[in-house]
Amino acid sequence: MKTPIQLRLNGEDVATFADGGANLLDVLRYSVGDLTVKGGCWQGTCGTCTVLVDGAPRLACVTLAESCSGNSVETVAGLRRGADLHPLQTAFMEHFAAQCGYCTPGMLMAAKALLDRNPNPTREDVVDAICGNICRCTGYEPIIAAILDAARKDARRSA
Amino acid sequence: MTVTVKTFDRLADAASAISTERGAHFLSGGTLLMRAVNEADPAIKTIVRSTDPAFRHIAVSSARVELGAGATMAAILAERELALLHQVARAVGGPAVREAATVGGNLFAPSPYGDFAAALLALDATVTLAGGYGERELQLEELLGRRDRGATLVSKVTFRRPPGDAFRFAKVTRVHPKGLSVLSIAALLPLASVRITGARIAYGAMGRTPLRAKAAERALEGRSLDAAGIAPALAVAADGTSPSDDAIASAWWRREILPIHLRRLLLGADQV
Amino acid sequence: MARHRGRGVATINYPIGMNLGGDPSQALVHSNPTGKFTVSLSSIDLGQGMKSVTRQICAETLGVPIEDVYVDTADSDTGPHCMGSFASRGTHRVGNAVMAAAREARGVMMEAAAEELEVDPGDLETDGRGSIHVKGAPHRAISVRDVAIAAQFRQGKTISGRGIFLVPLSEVDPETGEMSPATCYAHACQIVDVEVDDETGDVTVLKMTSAYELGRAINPKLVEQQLVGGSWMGMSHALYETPEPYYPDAREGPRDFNEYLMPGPGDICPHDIIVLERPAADGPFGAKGPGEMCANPSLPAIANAIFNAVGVRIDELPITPERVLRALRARGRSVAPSRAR
Amino acid sequence: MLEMRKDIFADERDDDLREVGRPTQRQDILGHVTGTSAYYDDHHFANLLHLKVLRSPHPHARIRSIDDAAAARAPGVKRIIRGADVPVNLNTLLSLIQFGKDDEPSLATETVRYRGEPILAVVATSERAARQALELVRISYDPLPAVFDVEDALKPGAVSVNPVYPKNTFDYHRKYDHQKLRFGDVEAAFAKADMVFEERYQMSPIEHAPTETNGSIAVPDTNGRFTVYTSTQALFFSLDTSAKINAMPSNQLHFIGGTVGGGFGGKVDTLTEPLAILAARLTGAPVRYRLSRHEEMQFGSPRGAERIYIKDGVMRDGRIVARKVRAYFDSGAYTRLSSYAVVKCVAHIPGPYTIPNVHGDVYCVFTNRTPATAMRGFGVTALDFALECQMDKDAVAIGMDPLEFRVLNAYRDGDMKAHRRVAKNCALIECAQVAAERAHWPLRDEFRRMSSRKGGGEARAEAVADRTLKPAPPGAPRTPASSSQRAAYERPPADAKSPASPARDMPSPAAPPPSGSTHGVRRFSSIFGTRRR
Repeated sequence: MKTPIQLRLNGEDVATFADGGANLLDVLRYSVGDLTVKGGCWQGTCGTCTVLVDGAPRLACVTLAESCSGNSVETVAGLRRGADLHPLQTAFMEHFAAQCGYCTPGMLMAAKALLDRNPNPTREDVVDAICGNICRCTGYEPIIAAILDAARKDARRSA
Repeated sequence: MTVTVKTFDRLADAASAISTERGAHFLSGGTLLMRAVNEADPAIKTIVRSTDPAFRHIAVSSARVELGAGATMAAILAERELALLHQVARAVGGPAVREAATVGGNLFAPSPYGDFAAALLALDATVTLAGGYGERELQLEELLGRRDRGATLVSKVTFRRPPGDAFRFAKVTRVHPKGLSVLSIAALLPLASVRITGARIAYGAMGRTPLRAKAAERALEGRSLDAAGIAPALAVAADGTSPSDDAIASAWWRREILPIHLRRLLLGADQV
Repeated sequence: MARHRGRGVATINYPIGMNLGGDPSQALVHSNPTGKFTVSLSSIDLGQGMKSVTRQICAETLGVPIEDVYVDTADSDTGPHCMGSFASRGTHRVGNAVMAAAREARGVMMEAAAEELEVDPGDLETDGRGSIHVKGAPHRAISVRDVAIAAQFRQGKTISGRGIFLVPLSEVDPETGEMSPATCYAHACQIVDVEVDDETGDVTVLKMTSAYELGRAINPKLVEQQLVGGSWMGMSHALYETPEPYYPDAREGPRDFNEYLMPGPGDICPHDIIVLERPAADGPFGAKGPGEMCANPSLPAIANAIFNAVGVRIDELPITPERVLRALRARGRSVAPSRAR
Repeated sequence: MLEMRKDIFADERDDDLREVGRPTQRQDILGHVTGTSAYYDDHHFANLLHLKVLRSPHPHARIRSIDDAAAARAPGVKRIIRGADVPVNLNTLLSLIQFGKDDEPSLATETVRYRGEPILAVVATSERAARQALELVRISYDPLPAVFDVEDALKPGAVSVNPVYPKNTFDYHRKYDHQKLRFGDVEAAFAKADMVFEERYQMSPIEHAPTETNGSIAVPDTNGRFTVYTSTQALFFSLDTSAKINAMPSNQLHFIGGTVGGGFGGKVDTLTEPLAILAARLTGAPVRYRLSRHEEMQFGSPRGAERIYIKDGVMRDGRIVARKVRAYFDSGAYTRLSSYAVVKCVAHIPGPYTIPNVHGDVYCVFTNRTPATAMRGFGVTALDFALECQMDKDAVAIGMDPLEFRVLNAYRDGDMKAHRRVAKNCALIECAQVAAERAHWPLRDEFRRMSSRKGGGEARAEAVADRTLKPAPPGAPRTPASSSQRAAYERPPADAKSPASPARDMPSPAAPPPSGSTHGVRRFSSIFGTRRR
């Protein structure tokens, strides 16, 4: 039995069918085809699949896909502002905050969840925002620096 | 071969479903159940969920706190009146887990998970069980003792709001700021002038379920919160605990450092 | 309670590449008809920056801007053989292969340019901005683009090159262990400051100060990525990680990232890094490789810092707080309270 | 955060470069920050099948029978693969370069040798269907005794883990159960050393834990070829291994990878490709085989644990005159790459120091645990841990500053190394000097003036050898020559309430030596107590 699922994905309506009990990660990747969402554990322990559901960070791999039917879902595919990169993306580039790049989409979404709610975070806020996201390459410091820098620059732009 | 998902408007109907259907499991936050579903756990045939708004409702008055079992850690953190629980809620996972993890789910999370349940145990919480034939109440401690026995659906948790700063909580982890518990300690320390009366202390990760430190509670009765006053409690801090060896810590280390962290919690950071 | 600070040091070296089967890697470089170059490799970018480092080496060797080079990795139909991305061999082995291929391609490019300019190839040089000119006469120039068009459509030349890097085979003597394990070595010294809680055994790493010698930092930012991430991993190995927490007793193995312990973003510390470059005779532009060695000094430096702080030696990894506490207990007492003022 | 010290060794470098040395942005960064970098699983195929393996619950057991009939009939199951289906069901990774004997099956047939060893594979229409089918397989085992400790495995009568190496050790040169290193005469030097210390070190196994687990997708291509999308760290290594196991010509395989979600050594072993290809051949459909996180953590190969014994002979003036190392690599049940780790370890003894007498015996030992493999720092990380802890103990025991002790013994250009090659291009001393300066670790002038480029070679070798043979005068004073680094536990603890900058707070290591107190200092072996004189 397949279950119909409708999402507002990065501002566009999408509809698909999923197996009963399917998680949001598999539905986004393998049914909808948004491959920007990566999976690291399917256990809810690494944060790689972090997406925003109605603006809140969620681990897609342990989110029942049909529980999101009718909700807004944001992935890194929707992060750009038109043709421009999101300030977080620019900051991750400038700070060399990605190596293998596999945790990067989830990190960016965790960071976006923070900045959307708290445009002027402290270092402690940033550390908390990404503490559920495993990075095995960078040692976290460049990621923290990038997020703080993105917040600063965004604040300056909107000031 | 796939899992069936059943969604109910009323929590009571969901409770009926999980008590009557074999292989039916209630989906709360999903952090544990969805993982088992992903792993194709053969015990899970049906996922039962409910959209009942009461299930997520939070009500705070000057005297009582009522938490719908479906209230998430994030919802608790968003509730200013629940400041006493903010440290506890923040100790559960990272932000994405907090958006999913619920009060009710935490009551059933196997050790070393379940720090929120330890806090509720110290707060002497009562749980309300949903059932097809109406609700009934139960002390949290009793629920924890039998939580592995069959289909139980908690609809809400209530406790009396403790006075002032009588509630304290500490979670010890290896990884910061988020990590599984080495142990957690929650303490309700009501003071009559300078003497403790009716202390409740609960531990997470010091046994199969969160448990009370009854010997330490007794030893604190009528004592003051200073080094000499708490010494007898520290001496019996580990009484009644049965921690495990796991990937995070050994039982030995948990027992050894428990009194030290209890002392630090009781005396406060500036007195240790 | 007492928290004690301590400082430890370690100095290490690290061999670049493997000592097996000559440890070869190959590269192909070719230009398209408008003077943009592709490097074809079967080497892997695991995050270490293989694509970026070889791109810089290729651009430098060809004498063209970095934008005019693209590195394509890991297609066995198009990329020639490479042993793989391990043993700190990428920059050195693959870099050398790319350099050799780029040199050959550059030779053809200069010949084609010479034919167009009607001069001797030896009289030409690249300006690194996409142009080739007669030495000392910048106005007698031709763009790489025009050279490529001429080579393809008029002269019938392929601006391309093949490169391989192979170290001389070295047998290991069964009796003495005599061998040539590596042709060059990277070096490091790390000083670590820690704080140890003598009641719980908890260790906090406060600060790292390190010097690394890498032959040549082809890209200092990529080097920094390796060094920062690598010392995080070293700290992690020292204090946290194992899939067998009760080794050699095989039980309670972690199954997920909650149970497998690694330092979180709240456990990291400031790290002062200094990079030295003593070029290796056989490295591409002298480069060695920072990938593996950067994790190694942290393990002993942290262990030594713990000894310096509380006077116990933990010779078993990971140095869990439990092991520290057991060692403190075994010593008979905690740090003398009289000293813990 | 990162400073380039271009002034040091400037005379050896040509810095007139345009692209090399610049902090150019990564070529792949835009893909990474937009989530569009294509990892192996970012390729999609209609009718993709999924492969899961059944793993042994026992660390060592004989397989009595396998009943997979119910699994074969389970919904969604397309094929069950057993050991007999694997064309060449015995391999060793380094066989491609003629190092070692084939010793590991893709799917165990008669005996399982570690908990988690694959026994059969189910290929099904979904991962879920494959997992559910695995639950229906019935295997009966005769559990066998198992061995988990490297030294236990070498005792007479120990359980034999791997029938290809019945004595639980890899064969070196067809004649030894270990690799030797012999340089000078350690025993003579120990006899003449002022102090001798022997210590034991134990490295833990370590999981690579890349955020992307091992995996691959094998796709039947046109014209009888197979395209394989893979997370491998070594494309041709994996291609050739897969071709061998599948008894296929290598040009029937087209491997595509190159963008990998972290490896650290854990994606060399070609854990998934051979079976994915076999499954694609047997079903005619694209097949994905990826490790779950739990599998990656426990059954993907880890960095192997190592046990290392080091015995040092040291003179009171700070020179190390002899070093003897005995090390055991825990290879787990099969060889994979540990045989080479031993060679790399032997080459690394005695560390970056010039020591005239060096002796090494390093063993690759089989035990009933998940086979180990390469990881960042392979063969060296554990030895560096042991060596550098030992260096610290040596220095403390003879009362010398630990960093000065290292600089004194550091190898210099021209020195003869234990593996009989002349050291060149050394830079250990300069690293020590620069780090010390930055961290305000006081080195005395003579140590600040030392250089990797001065004083090495013949003169040093002769000086070292000469003094090695000259015994210390009896009753020589035990007063430390210098002890500029005072142990922190001799000092009041830092104020826990004000976490000030550690650099500022660090007590001056130049403080006078602790007066007479040697509390906490290990003066002799914890194992054999072999302190002499």
